[in-house]
Amino acid sequence: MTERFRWFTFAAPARFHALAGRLIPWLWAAAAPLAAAGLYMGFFVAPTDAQQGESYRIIFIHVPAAWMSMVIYLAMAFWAAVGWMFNARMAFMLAHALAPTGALFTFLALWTGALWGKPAWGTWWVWDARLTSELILLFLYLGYIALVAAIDDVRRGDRAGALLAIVGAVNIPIIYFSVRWWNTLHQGATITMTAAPKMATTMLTAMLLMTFAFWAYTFAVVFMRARALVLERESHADWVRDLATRSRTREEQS
Amino acid sequence: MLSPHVPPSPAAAPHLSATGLACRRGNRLLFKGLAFEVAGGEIVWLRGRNGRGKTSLLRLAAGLARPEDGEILRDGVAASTSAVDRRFVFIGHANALKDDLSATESLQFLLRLHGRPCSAAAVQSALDRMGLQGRRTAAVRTLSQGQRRRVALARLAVEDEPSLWILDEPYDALDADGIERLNDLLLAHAARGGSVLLTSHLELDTVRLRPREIDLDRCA
Amino acid sequence: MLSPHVPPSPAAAPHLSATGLACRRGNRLLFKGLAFEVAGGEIVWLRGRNGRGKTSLLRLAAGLARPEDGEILRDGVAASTSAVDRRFVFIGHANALKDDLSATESLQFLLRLHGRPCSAAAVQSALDRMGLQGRRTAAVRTLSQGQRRRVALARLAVEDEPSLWILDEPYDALDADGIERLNDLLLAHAARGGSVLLTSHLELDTVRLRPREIDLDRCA
Amino acid sequence: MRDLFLAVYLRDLRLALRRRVETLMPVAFFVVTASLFPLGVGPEPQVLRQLAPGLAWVCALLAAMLSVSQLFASDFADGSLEQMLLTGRSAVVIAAAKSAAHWTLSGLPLIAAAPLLGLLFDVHRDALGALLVSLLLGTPVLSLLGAVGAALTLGLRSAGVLLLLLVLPLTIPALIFGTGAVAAVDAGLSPGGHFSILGALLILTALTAPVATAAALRISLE
Amino acid sequence: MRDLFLAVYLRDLRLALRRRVETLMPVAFFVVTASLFPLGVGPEPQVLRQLAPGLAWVCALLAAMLSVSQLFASDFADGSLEQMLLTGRSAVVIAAAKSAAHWTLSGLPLIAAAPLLGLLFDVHRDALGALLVSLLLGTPVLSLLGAVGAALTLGLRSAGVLLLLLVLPLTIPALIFGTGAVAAVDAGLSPGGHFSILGALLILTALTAPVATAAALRISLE
Ligand code: HEM
Ligand SMILES: Nc1ncnc2c1ncn2[C@@H]1O[C@H](COP(=O)(O)OP(=O)(O)OP(=O)(O)O)[C@@H](O)[C@H]1O
Ligand SMILES: Nc1ncnc2c1ncn2[C@@H]1O[C@H](COP(=O)(O)OP(=O)(O)OP(=O)(O)O)[C@@H](O)[C@H]1O
Ligand SMILES: [Mg+2]
Ligand SMILES: [Mg+2]
Repeated sequence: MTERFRWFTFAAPARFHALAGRLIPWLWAAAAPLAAAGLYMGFFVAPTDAQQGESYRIIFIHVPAAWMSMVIYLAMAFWAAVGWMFNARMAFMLAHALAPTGALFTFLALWTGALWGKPAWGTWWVWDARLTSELILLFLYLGYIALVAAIDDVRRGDRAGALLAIVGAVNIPIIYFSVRWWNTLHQGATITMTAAPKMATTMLTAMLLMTFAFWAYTFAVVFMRARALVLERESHADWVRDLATRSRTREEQS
Repeated sequence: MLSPHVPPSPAAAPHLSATGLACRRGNRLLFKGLAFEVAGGEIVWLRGRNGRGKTSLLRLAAGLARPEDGEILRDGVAASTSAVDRRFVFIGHANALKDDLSATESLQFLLRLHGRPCSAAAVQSALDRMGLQGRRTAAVRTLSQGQRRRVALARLAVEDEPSLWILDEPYDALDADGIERLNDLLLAHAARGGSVLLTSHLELDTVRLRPREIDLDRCA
Repeated sequence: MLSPHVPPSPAAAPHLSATGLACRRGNRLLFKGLAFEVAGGEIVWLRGRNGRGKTSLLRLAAGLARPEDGEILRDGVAASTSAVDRRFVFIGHANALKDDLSATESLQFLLRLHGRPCSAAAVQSALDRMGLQGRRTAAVRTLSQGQRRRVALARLAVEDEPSLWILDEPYDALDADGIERLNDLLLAHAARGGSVLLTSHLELDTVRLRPREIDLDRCA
Repeated sequence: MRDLFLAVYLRDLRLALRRRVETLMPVAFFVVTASLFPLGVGPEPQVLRQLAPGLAWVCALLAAMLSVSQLFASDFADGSLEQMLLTGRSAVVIAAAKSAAHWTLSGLPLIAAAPLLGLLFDVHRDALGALLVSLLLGTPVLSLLGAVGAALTLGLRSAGVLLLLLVLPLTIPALIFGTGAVAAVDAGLSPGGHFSILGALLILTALTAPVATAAALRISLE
Repeated sequence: MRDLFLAVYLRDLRLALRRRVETLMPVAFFVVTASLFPLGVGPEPQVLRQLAPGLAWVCALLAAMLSVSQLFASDFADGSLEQMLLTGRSAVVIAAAKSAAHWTLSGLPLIAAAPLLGLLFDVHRDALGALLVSLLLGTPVLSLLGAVGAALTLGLRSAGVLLLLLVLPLTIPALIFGTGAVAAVDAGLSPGGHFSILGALLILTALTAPVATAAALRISLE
């Protein structure tokens, strides 16, 4: 317990900072071509849909974004719980760094969904269960960000935010299963683990490419944000000061 | 850094003991490396200029805040542990009275909350000991500053165990008679082996109370 | 009934004069037939036990409440008349500071409200005179009790007219240094012909201030 | 345990009763909102009847959110809350007692006033019954969740909005199933499914919310 | 005079801005209520479009009443109000400044958020325009009247309900003419008559309400 505690509390920020710094360029390098390939396949290669025509192509952004919005929330709640249990500062910082990206993807899913809704259902918005619960997810992200921002004291902010993130995690299964629990306008799952995919392989490939692109982007951005947080919060620690002097001497040399 | 004249350690664990204690409020480190003990039978007077960190220290001792560093033990257990068995009393700057309740009702609630005897007779005698005979049924909103403080302090009159009392500026707003009554309570408590940690900008009655002083301005 | 040693009446009207004053709070008559005067250059210490009616009397003097009977004149005009020309200062038990504003902003607002000089320099020097150099930009919510009281009292440091000051327990929460600073302000005010009516349970520095006492316990 | 719960619960009720008229607040709010509506929307009975259950639920939600923001405020300001957390006994019990008191003072009167709505808007007997049951199951959820939000935002500068932002989204399921039950009755179906989901929601929040509230209170006081 | 007004007005704005998020409160309230409605009432666009103007006005009323009850409360609690009345200068100016600040912080953002309603409920262009003008003329009346009520009920134990009971009846004309203007536009008529009545109401209250507020404050502090 004490060993783990020490690792989380003291060693993690410095090591994380170094490790993430090395990974970030690779992640960007993966995200950009994956997104390009996915968009190309989605918009130029995949066949036109028999019922919906071209408008369905928004699916290649909508669905991966919707997936990411949920996965990121789960990750955030996980790190919040870890931070709470082990009083680990690094875990809190990760949770904190995840929130804006999660909010971004939630917004993206809502926005693309609304854009799609106009041709598909004839309206931008309906109060159906999945749409509502996805909207709640956006509120939860915003609430988390606002709550942490409203608290001046870092320690209190971390713990309060963590509590909210953990409590809000109940929403995720609701989003996921909403189409099954209520019969609504929104489409049910087309890709499941058990049944064979009902869509064309090119469509599936495009969607998977976009999903991987989003994953890489998320890792890159979250790592960058977390590194900034680490430096900000650990500014009094020795290793940060070392880092600062080293980068200063490097600047002077060049 | 400096532990002001620690008394000869008594048989039991001291009521309060701090080692290497550091406290941060906002981004200011108020003190660090503070070590002291409060043993049974002692009255300890925590001193320091305005904004020195006395209130902050008392909140650490009560377990309402966590130290930045070091540890503070109450009856041998970390002060912030929520499941405390041994009793102690904390009376902060705020009186914890309800404007709309009467003095009796307010006090009764506080006693019930803390699991102390709270029969009408006990409450009445406690209020009497703080000199509030005439105002027992008055709503707290109609009490003067000093009368409110007396109601809050009347809690001490029902205590009968040798426990730790943590009092933040208890003499605040009290007149000479009120101070005398409070001193009586403190002395009786010390006599039964209880200990008191208090702050006060008013000079204490050093002859009667013989307090040990911890001066934050001088240590840490 | 009894007017405690009235001073030789000065040339101008006294800053405060009461005759046959009675005050009721709820259904209790706190005092009646009270008569006293506060003349320029005087420091008057209003005494009385807890709940005697000191705060109530100060509110009558400030015009925040109306007497049950008798009259109280401030600079020759009934105290409760709202259109008062002559300035006076009332600082009650509450500090009238805003938690969310900084010390400087809070003080600046109070000064502007009362039409006193409120330039940044004036505010800064006032805060400095109460020893708040380091905490000028801190939010009031992060100040300690004593620091808040100091901010409230810093208003007195910009006053430069021989007016009446009405202060309810101004020494509350102040440490020795704060008390000293307040005393300096009071003495400077008395020297310029201003007058002070204050309450305090703390023994005043009678040697320096030479206050005249009005003891509510003994009169009325 | 039980005496601690009762001590806190009864004190809150007593405090509320001291302010006699104030206890009428939720009902007043309810009645006022409900009677302003016909003024704003126009008096067609058909539209109004359709509106009534939704209106009742929205009023319940708003009344709960607005009053819950003050749930811990005065205890925080005057130091009582500090004393409550210092008992060394379970803060969860105290959190539960405060939520229960809040429901008794804001949810219960609202349920009592709901039949009035039936009169004003000419709601059918059965639909009114379903509305009452749904409120009975749903309003405690609002009080329980509201308490978590109130504890989290205690003493913050922007407590009001934050509370809305944090808690309202979580209460939307109660709203959906509550009005869903009435709609089911209106459509001639059984509201049983909706009720059991509401009941499950209630049990879930009753078990978890007080724990979260207690944790949040500790964080906020630090 | 002017500097006193500005001192009080600007301080209130600054205090509100310190609580950054809090300034979004009226808008949040508005948006939340407006978006809860479809959940409770059902999503038929026809019904919703008809509801929208009434909903906007009821929200404006409720938001004003709920926030105005706190207009003097914190100044009262911390002694600032005492100091304000002790300036020896006109308490009427102070009352006017507090009302103006309240409107800036609750009325104005609500007007800014009203077009959102147009989006959510698909309201026609012209009707939306009429709604905005009616809110612009009407909401200051709410703030001015609310201040009188808040001052009268200051420090009373049942301030909340009393305020609702005292002030709401007085604001009903504003509500009727405000929604009337939108209805007129919907019916293809000119809303001019309604606007001039709203304007007259505004002038009348602007001249009298601050005086009443100042008097009420003096009484409440005694
Ligand atoms: C603002 C409106 C919308 C929101 C908030 C929304 C939300 C979501 C979410 C959260 C998912 C992921 C759920 C899962 O993986 O099971 C999803 C998937 C999906 N959405 Fe939407 N959606 C919206 C509008 C639409 C529209 C208009 C359509 C098409 C008519 C649509 C079609 C789909 C499809 C086909 C999936 C993939 C389902 C799967 O494969 O599992 N969505 N949407
Ligand atoms: N609103 C009220 N209704 C009824 N009685 C009141 C009210 N306010 C104060 N009192 C009573 O009036 C008396 C005088 O109160 P006041 O605050 O003036 O006393 P004080 O001399 O300032 O006391 P202290 O030294 O404790 O500050 C007290 O006994 C108090 O209980
Ligand atoms: N929430 C906070 N954020 C930042 N600083 C704070 C906070 N609370 C208190 N402080 C600062 O911490 C210091 C200690 O405050 P504390 O209340 O412990 O002082 P104190 O010794 O009790 O003073 P006093 O004699 O005036 O009561 C003060 O300088 C105060 O400004
Ligand atoms: Mg202190
Ligand atoms: Mg007094």
